[in-house]
Amino acid sequence: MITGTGVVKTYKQRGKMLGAREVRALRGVDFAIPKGGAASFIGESGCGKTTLGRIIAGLETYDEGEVVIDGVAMSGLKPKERQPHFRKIQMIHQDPYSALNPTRTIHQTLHAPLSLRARQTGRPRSWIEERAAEVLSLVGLDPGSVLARYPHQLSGGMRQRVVIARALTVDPEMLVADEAVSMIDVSLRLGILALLKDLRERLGVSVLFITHDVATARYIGDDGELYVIYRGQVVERGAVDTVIADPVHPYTQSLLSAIPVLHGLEQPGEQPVVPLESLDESRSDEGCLFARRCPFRADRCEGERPLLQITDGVPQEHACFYPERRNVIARPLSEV
Amino acid sequence: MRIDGLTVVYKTPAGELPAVRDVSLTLEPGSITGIVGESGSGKSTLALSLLNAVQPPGRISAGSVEIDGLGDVVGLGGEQLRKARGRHIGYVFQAAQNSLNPLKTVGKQLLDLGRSHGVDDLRGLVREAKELLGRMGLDGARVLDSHQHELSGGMRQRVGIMLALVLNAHVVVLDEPTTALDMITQANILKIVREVHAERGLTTLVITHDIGVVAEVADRLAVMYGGRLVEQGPTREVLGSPRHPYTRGLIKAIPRLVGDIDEARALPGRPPTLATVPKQGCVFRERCALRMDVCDDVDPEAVLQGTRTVACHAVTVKEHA
Amino acid sequence: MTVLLEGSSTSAAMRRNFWAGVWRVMRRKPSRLVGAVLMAGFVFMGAFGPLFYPDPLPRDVNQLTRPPSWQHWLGTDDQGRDVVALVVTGSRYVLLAALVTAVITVVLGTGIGLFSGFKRGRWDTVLMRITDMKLTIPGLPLLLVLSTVWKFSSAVQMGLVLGLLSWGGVARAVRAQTLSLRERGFIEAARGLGLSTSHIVGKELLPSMAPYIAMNMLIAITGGVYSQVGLFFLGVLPYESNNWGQMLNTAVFRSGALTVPSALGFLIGPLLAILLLTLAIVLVVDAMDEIFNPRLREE
Amino acid sequence: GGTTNNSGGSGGGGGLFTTIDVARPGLDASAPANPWNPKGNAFLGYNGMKLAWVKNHLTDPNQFYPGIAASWDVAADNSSITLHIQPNAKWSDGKPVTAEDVRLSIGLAYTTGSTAFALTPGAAGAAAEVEVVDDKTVKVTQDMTNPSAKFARGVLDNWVVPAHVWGSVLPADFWDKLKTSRGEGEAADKAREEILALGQKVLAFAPPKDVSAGPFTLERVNPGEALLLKNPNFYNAANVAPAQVKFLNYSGNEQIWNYLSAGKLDHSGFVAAPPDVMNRIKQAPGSHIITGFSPVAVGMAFNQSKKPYDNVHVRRGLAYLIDRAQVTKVASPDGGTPALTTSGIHQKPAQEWIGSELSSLEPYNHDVAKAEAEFTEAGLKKQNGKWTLADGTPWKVTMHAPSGFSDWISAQENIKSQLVDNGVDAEVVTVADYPVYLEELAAGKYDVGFWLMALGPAPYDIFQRLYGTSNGWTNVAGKVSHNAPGKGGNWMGGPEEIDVEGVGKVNPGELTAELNAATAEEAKPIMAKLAKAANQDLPVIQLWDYVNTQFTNTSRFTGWPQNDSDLLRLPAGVWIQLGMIKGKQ
Amino acid sequence: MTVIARRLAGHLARGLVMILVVATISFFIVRSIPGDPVAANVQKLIEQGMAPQAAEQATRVLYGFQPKGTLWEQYVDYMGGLFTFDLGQSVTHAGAPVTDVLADAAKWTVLPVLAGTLLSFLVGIVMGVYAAIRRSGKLGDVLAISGSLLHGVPQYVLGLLLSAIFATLIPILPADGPVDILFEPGFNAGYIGSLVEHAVLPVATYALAAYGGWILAMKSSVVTVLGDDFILAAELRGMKRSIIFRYIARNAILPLFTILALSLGLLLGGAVFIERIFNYPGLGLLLIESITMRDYALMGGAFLIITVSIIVANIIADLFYSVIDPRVRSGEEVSA
Ligand SMILES: Nc1ncnc2c1ncn2[C@@H]1O[C@H](COP(=O)(O)OP(=O)(O)OP(=O)(O)O)[C@@H](O)[C@H]1O
Ligand SMILES: Nc1ncnc2c1ncn2[C@@H]1O[C@H](COP(=O)(O)OP(=O)(O)OP(=O)(O)O)[C@@H](O)[C@H]1O
Ligand SMILES: [Mg+2]
Ligand SMILES: [Mg+2]
Repeated sequence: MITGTGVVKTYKQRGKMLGAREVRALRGVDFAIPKGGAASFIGESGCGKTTLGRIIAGLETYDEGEVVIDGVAMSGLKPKERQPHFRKIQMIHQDPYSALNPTRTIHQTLHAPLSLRARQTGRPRSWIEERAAEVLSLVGLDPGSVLARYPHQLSGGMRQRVVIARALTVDPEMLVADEAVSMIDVSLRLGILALLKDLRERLGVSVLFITHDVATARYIGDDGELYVIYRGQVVERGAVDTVIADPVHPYTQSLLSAIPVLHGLEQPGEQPVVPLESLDESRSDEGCLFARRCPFRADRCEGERPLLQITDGVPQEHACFYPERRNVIARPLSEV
Repeated sequence: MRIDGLTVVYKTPAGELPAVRDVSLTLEPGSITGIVGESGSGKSTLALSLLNAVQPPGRISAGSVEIDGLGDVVGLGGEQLRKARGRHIGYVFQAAQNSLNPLKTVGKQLLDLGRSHGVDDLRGLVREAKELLGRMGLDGARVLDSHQHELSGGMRQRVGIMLALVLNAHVVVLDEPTTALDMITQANILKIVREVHAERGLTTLVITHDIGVVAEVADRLAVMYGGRLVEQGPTREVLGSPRHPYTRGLIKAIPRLVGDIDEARALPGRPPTLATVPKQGCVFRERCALRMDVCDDVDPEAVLQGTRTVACHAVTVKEHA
Repeated sequence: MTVLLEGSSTSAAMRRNFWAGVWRVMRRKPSRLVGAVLMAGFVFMGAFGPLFYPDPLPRDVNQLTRPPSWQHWLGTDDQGRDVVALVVTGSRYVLLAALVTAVITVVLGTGIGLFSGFKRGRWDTVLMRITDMKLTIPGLPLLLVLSTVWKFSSAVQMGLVLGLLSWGGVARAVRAQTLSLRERGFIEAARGLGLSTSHIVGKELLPSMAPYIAMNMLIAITGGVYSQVGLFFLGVLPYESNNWGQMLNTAVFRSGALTVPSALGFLIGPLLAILLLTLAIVLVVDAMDEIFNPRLREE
Repeated sequence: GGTTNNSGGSGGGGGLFTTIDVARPGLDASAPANPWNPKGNAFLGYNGMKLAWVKNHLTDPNQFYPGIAASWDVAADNSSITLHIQPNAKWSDGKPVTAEDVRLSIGLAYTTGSTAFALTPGAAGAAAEVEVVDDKTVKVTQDMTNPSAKFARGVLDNWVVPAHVWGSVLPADFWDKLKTSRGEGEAADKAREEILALGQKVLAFAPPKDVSAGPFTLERVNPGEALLLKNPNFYNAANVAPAQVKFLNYSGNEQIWNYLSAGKLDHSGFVAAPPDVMNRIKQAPGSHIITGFSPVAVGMAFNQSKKPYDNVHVRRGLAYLIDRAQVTKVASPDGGTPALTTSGIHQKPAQEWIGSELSSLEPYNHDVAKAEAEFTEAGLKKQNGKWTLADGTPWKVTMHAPSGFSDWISAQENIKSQLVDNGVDAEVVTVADYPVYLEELAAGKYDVGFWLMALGPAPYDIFQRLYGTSNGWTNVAGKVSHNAPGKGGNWMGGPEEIDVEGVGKVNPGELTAELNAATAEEAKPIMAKLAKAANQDLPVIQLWDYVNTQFTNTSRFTGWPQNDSDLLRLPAGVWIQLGMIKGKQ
Repeated sequence: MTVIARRLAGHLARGLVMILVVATISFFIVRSIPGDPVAANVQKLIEQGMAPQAAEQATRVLYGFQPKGTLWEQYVDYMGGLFTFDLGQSVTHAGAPVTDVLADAAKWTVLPVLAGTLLSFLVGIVMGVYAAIRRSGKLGDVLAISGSLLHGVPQYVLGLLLSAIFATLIPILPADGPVDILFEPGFNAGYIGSLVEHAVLPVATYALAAYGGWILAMKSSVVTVLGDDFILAAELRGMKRSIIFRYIARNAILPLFTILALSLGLLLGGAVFIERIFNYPGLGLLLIESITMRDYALMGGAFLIITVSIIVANIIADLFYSVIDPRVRSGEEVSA
C-alpha cells in the first residue's frame, strides 16, 4: 500500500544568479494505491505526471507532504533507509532505448540485481540463472534467445519487456510505468499493456500507469483508479470506467473530447468540450487552475480554488464547483 | 497528384534496399488522404519523394509523381525543383517543432522564404502570414516577432503550417503533424488542418502512425507496411471493414475508450526494418494469420476492389472464390 | 533474416563480431591500418628499441653533425652518434613519460569527472570551479614557471607532473558524459534496483565511456609527448641525453639546424618521430571513433 | 620610402654598419640611453664613451687607447692620475666636453659602484679625491691605505656623460656627502647609504634624447633592432666611416649564425659555433675571421669536500684520462685551444708571466696507463672493467653545467663518453640556468662543474678564481681570511696550505692577495709559485683556453684589425672611432 | 539585455576571482624558485672583470629595490599593487615597471595571435564546411585527417618546419624579430611592409596550429547542423541555396565561439615556442627570458597577463555568444 498526502514539488530553475524561476510541478497531491491495485495518471504534457511517478518511485524528492509505503513514512528516513522501501517500487521508463545499458547483454543486465538479491536472501548462485530465465518467461520472452543479446539487437517492444523483467528481479510490489508504450509500435502496444495487466493478476504487483492517452488507462484493469492531473493538481479521481464514461470535470471532458474519433467505427460524442488553448498559464495561480481555459467558468472559479471532493450524485472525486456530466466520448457505431 | 510505381531505395552496407516499393496512389484534388504505417514503414521516405527530396544515401529508383500543373516531380531538378517546393507543394515537417531556424525570428524566415520565391510584395506576404496565423488562433504580429524557442510546440506546428501555405501551395504534405503534441493541442491542430484544407481547396496528404489522426481528418486512408501500400480506400470504409489482415490487425490493436477490453489484441511479431523486409513475397507474411504458400514467393499485386485497393493473396483469393 | 534467430549467439560470438567490425572499419580506409601499424611500431620501439643499440651509443669524433648518408640515415649528432639510434633509444623516455602522463590524466580526469558528475551538488560545483581554473591557466607557461621549481629527474616524475597538470579537459568531458548518462534510464533503473554505487560506476558508467576514455588516453599521450619535448626543446629542463626534445634543442640551438643543412637531419629525426606518432594516433582515433560509434554497430 | 636620411656628414664614405652586441641578448626598446642601466641603450664605443679604452694587454692591465681622455699622466708612486680631455671633443648637441662633465660622470660612478670609485671602506684601489684642474684637465688621487696596481685602469674605465643633461641627477651637496662617506662612524655610513640610494635614480635616468660624445648617437630602438646615426660633432668624425649603425637583436646564438652565414653582419664578437656552421660562415661572401687573445680559460673544477675528489691522485688520474684535444675539438674547435696544462694562467700570457717554469709543469698528456696508475694509487679499484671507490661502492663522475652553455655541455658529453670508454662511469646534469648553477655550485651541491678561470690580464684576477672566495679565501680591505669548506662560498674545499714540490708549504690564497698590489715584476715569482701549486694540486683541470674569434665582413668595410691585435678585446665601435674602419669604395 | 548584463556581471565576478587566484598562485610559485639573482649578478660582474667589492656594490644598487619583509607582507604588497596595475619592477629591465615591459611586449604577441586566429578561423571554417559536405568522399577524408594532424602536431614542430623551410632552405622570409629598423616607424609603406614581412612566419605558424582545430570543430558543427530538421525544412520550403547556406553557417559557427576562447589560450601558450623560434619579442619570449634571468616580478607578471588575457578572451567570447544567440539572450539555458 502506497499512499501520498499533500505532495508538493517545486522546481527552482537553477543557473541564474538573480530571479530564479519556480516551476510548481505538484501542488499538493493525494493518492493511494492499494497492494495489487492499479492507478493511472493522465493529463496533458507538463502537468506533473512524471514528477509524481518519480516521487513515488523514490527517484525524486518532494518538498512538502508525505509518502507512506506500507505504513512507513518516508520523509522521516535517511536516504539510505528509504532505499529498501523504494526498491519495492520499480519504474518502467518511457524510452526503452535508453533504459538498457547498450554495453551490457541482457544476461548481464539481469544478473546484477539478481545476484544482489541472492546475496541478501542467501540463495545459491544457480538460483540467479534460474530466476533470470524465469522473469524473462514471465514477460513473454524466450530466455534462450534473448539472454546473450545486446539491447540494440532487440526491437522496442522486446526491450520494454526486458525492462519489465529487470524490474521483476527484485520482486517489486509496484511497477510505475511512465508512458511505457508511447514509443512502441502501434501494433505492439497492446502486448505490453496486456503484459502489465497479466503481471498484476498473476503476481499481484500493483501498477501505476502514467499516460496522456486515456484509452490505454483502461487496459491495466477495470478495478483501477484514474487520476486526472492538471497543472500539479488532481482534478478528478475515480474508477477508470466511471471517469471515462461519465467525466464531470471540464478538463477531463476536454481531454476525452480531444481523442480522435475513428470515423467508420465510432460516433463522436454529442457535447464535446473544447477548451481555450493555454497560452500563458503561469500567471493564473488564483482560483481554479483551469478557469482561464474553461468554457464553463463562472465568477466563483476566478476567486476560489475548488478542492478534490465528493458531491452528491457524482460517484467520483472531482475539483470543480459545477460538476456536470457531458456526453463527450465517442461511442462505437455498433452500440448506437 | 498521381504517384505511380514509386520505388525509393537506400544504399546500405548490404546493398540498395527499398524503403518504398512500387507505390501507386492518386490524391484527388480537394481531398485529404491519410497514410498510416508503423515506424520504418517508409512513410517519411514516401512523403519526401513527393518533393523529390529523398536524402542521400537514398534515391528514387523508379516511378513517377505527377502533380497537376507541374508535371513529373521526379524528373525535375535544380531551380525548377526548388521553385516547385513551397510554391506548389507545401510540406509540414515531422517534428515541425524543430523546423525553424533557432537564430532567426519567424518573420525573418518568412521574408527569406518570400525572397527565395521571388515574391515582390513582401508586405503582402507578411499580411497573408498574419492572416493565416490569425485564422489558426494566434497573434500573428507577435508570432512573427518571435524566435522558435519562444513558441510552444503547438504554436510552432502552426507556424510550420503557415509557412507551407503562405505561398499558396495547392498540395500540402503533412508528415506526422501531431506527434509529440499533447491531446488537446493535437485536436486543435487537426481541426485547423481540416478547416484550412476546406477553405483553400487544397490537396492534402497526412502521414501518421496514429490511425486515430487519420480517422479524424482524412477522406481517404492508405495503409503502409514494409514500404508497400497494402490497402487504401475511403477512410470510413477501410476502418469499418478492413480487408487486409494487417489493416485488420492494426485496428484491432487500438486501445478503445469503450467496449470490451479483451477484443483488442496486439499483432504478433514485430514490424520489419529495412534489412528485415523480405526480398520477395508478401512483406506481411511473417505476421499474417492468413499466410499461404504463395505468399512466400509472390508479392501480391494491389488489386482494385470497388473503392479500394488491397494487396493480399488471401483477400484476392476470397474475392474470387 | 529476422532477428529472432536461434538463441545460441554467445558473447564469444559477440566478441568475434566486434573484431569483424574492427576489421571492416580498418579495411574501409587503409590509412587506418597504417595508423595501427605505426602505433604498434612506436610501442615496440619504446619497449624494445633501446635493446638493439649498445649503451652508450657508439660515437665517431670524425663524424660530428653530418647530414644523412647511407651509413647514418638521418645523419649524426654533435657527438658523432647516429640520429636514428638516438631517436630509437630516446623514444623510451619520451613514451614512458607520456604514458605516465596519459594514465594520470585519464585516471584523475575520469575520477574527478565521474565523482563530480555523479555526486553533483556542492562537490560538483567546487570541483568544476577548480577544473575551470585549470583549464583557463595555460598549461605551457605554467609548466615553464614550474620547471624552475620542480626538478623532473626521471621520465616517471616528468609524466607525473604533466599528468597532474592536464586532467582538466578529461574531467570536464567525463563529467558531461556522466551527467548525460546519469539521466539515461539505465542508470536511474540501476539506482532504483538498489545496485551499489560501485556497481553503477564500475559496471554501467565506465564501460559506456570506455571507448571515449581510451581515445582520450591516446590524445593525452600525444599531449604528454608534446609538452615534455617542448620543455626540453626550450632548454628549461635539466639535460637528458636520450630525449627527442633534447635532440631538437641541441639541433637548433647548438648545432645550427636552422642555419646549415648539415644538421637538418638531426632536427628532422625527432620531428619526424613526433609527426608519425601524431599521425598514428590521429588515424587510430579516427578508426576507434568509427568502431565504437553505435550507429555502425547497428549494422 | 621611409628609410632614414644619410645624416652624419661627409667623412669616411658613409654606409650602414650592421653589427650585434654579443654581450647583450635581447635589445630592450624601452630602456633609456643610459650606460649605467644594464639594459640601457648605450653601446660601448658607439654612443657610449669612456675616458679611455682598456687594452687588456697580456700582462699589463694599465694600457689604454684614448677615449674622452686624450692622454693621462700617472704619478710615479701610482698615487694619482691626471686626465687630459680631447681638445676637440664635443657632445652631439654641439657643446664641448669639459672637465665638469668628467667630474659629474665620476660622481655618478660612485653611486653605482665601480672599481676605482667604490664606497666600500678599504676597497682596493679606490679614488680619494677628484679635482678639476682646468676646463680640460681632471686629477684623481688614490686612497693609499689599500692601493691597487690597477688604479689607473679603475679610473679610466668609466663612462662619461654630459653634465648639462645629467646634472640634475646628483644633488647639490653630493660632493660634500661623498667626503663625509670617506670617513668612519655613523655619519659616514649614512652618507654611503644615501649615495647608494642615488644609484637607483641613476640607473633609471632616461635622457630625453641621446646626447653622445661618441662617433654615433642613438636614433631609435625597436624590440628587434637599434639604429644609431653618425655624430657629426665627434672629435674624430672625419675618420668615422659608417653613416649609420644597426644593432641586431638576438636571443640565441643560432640567430647570429644565421646573420653571419647570410653575410648580413659587418662585425660580430665571438659566438660559439659548431664546425659546420663555422664553415658556412666562412663561405659567406666577404666573410672574414680574425682571431686573437682572450684572457679566459675553462676548467673542470672539483668539490674537494666530496669523495673521491679529495684525493689528488683521483684528480690527476682524471687529468691523464681526459683527452683535452678531443674535448676542444668537439666543444669549441674555433673558440678555444686545448690547454697545454693546468697552470691557472691562459697559455698566451703564461710564457710572459712564468717563463721557463711553464715547461717544468706536468703537462698531463692523455695517457690511460698513467691514469690507471693514479687511480690505483688513490685506492680506487677496477672491477669488471669499471672503476669503483676503495670500498667497492660505484663511482660516477657527475658533471654539472648550466643549460644554455652549449660548448660546456658538448664538452661534458664528450668527457663523459671518454670516461665511460675507460671504465669510469659518468653523467652530465644540466641546471636550468646560470644563476641557479652559480648558486648551487657555491652551495657545494655539485661534485664537478665547469669554472671560468685565468681571467687576465691582472695577476690578482687570474688566480683569484682558483684561490679566492670560491676556494675559501676572502679578501676584505686587503685583509685575507679563510673559510672552512662549505662556508662563505668556499665550495672547492681545497687545503689552506699546499706543500709545493721544490717550493715548500705555501698558502695560495695569501699569495694571491699579494698580487693585488704587486707590480708586474713583483708578481712574476708569486705567479710561478701559484702555477706550480695549481699544476700539482689540480683544484681544476684546465681544459681549453679561449681564443678571441671575431667575425667581420669585408664586402662593405675594410680596415679591420689584424689577428692578435689587442683591439680585438675592444668593441668594434672603438675601431671605428679610432678611424680604422673604412668604407669600401 | 538584462540577461546579458547579468551574465556579464557573473563573468566579471568569476573572472576577478580567477585572476586573484592566479595571481596568488604565481606569487607563491615565483617566490619558491631557487636561484638568487643578487649572487648570480655578483659572480657575473666578477667574471666580466670587475673587482669583487665593486661588483657587490653595483649589484646592491641594481637590486636595491628588492622586496623586503616577510612573505606575507610581500604578498599583501603584491596584491595591493595588483589593483593599481603595479606589478613591481623588472630587475632585468633595470627597474622599469613590469607593466611597462609587459605592455611593450604584449603587442608583439597579441597582434600576431589575433591575426593568426582570424586567418585560421576564416580558412578553417570554410574548409570545415567543405569537409562536412564532402565527408564521405576522398576530399573530406584528406581535409579531416590533415586537420587532425595539424591540430595534433605541437606548434613548435610547425614553427621549426616553417623556419627550416622558409628561412633556412629557401631563405625567402625573415625570422629575426618584428621589423627592420631602417624603416622609420609610422604609417609608411616601408615600415608596414617590413612589419608584415616579418610577421608572415609567426602568423602562419599560429594560423596553421589553430587551423586544424577550426576545421575539425566546424566540420562536426556543420554535420550536426546539417542533420538538424530546420535545414531540411528550409530546403523543402524551396529556400534559395544561398539562404540555406547562411542558415547552416550561422548556426554552425555559433558553438565555435566557445572554442574561440580556448584556442586563444592555446595560442597564447604556444607563443612561448613560436616567439622563441622566430625571435619575436612578445610575452612568450619575455616569459622565457624572465625565467632564465630569475626576474621574479617580470615572470609573475608575464604569467599573470597571459592568464588574464585568456580569462578576458573567455568572457568576451561568451558575451559575443550571448549577443548572437537569441536563446541565451532571452535567458534560456543552452548547452553549448
Ligand atoms: N528537473 C526539472 N527541473 C525543472 N523543472 C522540471 C523538471 N522536471 C520537470 N519540470 C517541470 O515540472 C512540470 C511537470 O513536469 P513532468 O515531467 O512531471 O510533466 P509530465 O506530466 O510528465 O509531462 P509529459 O507528458 O510531457 O511527460 C513541467 O512544467 C516541467 O517543465
Ligand atoms: N538515411 C537512411 N539510410 C538508410 N536507411 C534509411 C535512411 N532513412 C530511412 N531509412 C530506412 O528506410 C525505412 C523507412 O524510413 P522512414 O523514415 O520513411 O520511415 P517512417 O515510416 O517515416 O518511420 P517513422 O514513423 O519512424 O518516422 C526505415 O527502415 C529506415 O530505417
Ligand atoms: Mg512525463
Ligand atoms: Mg517518419
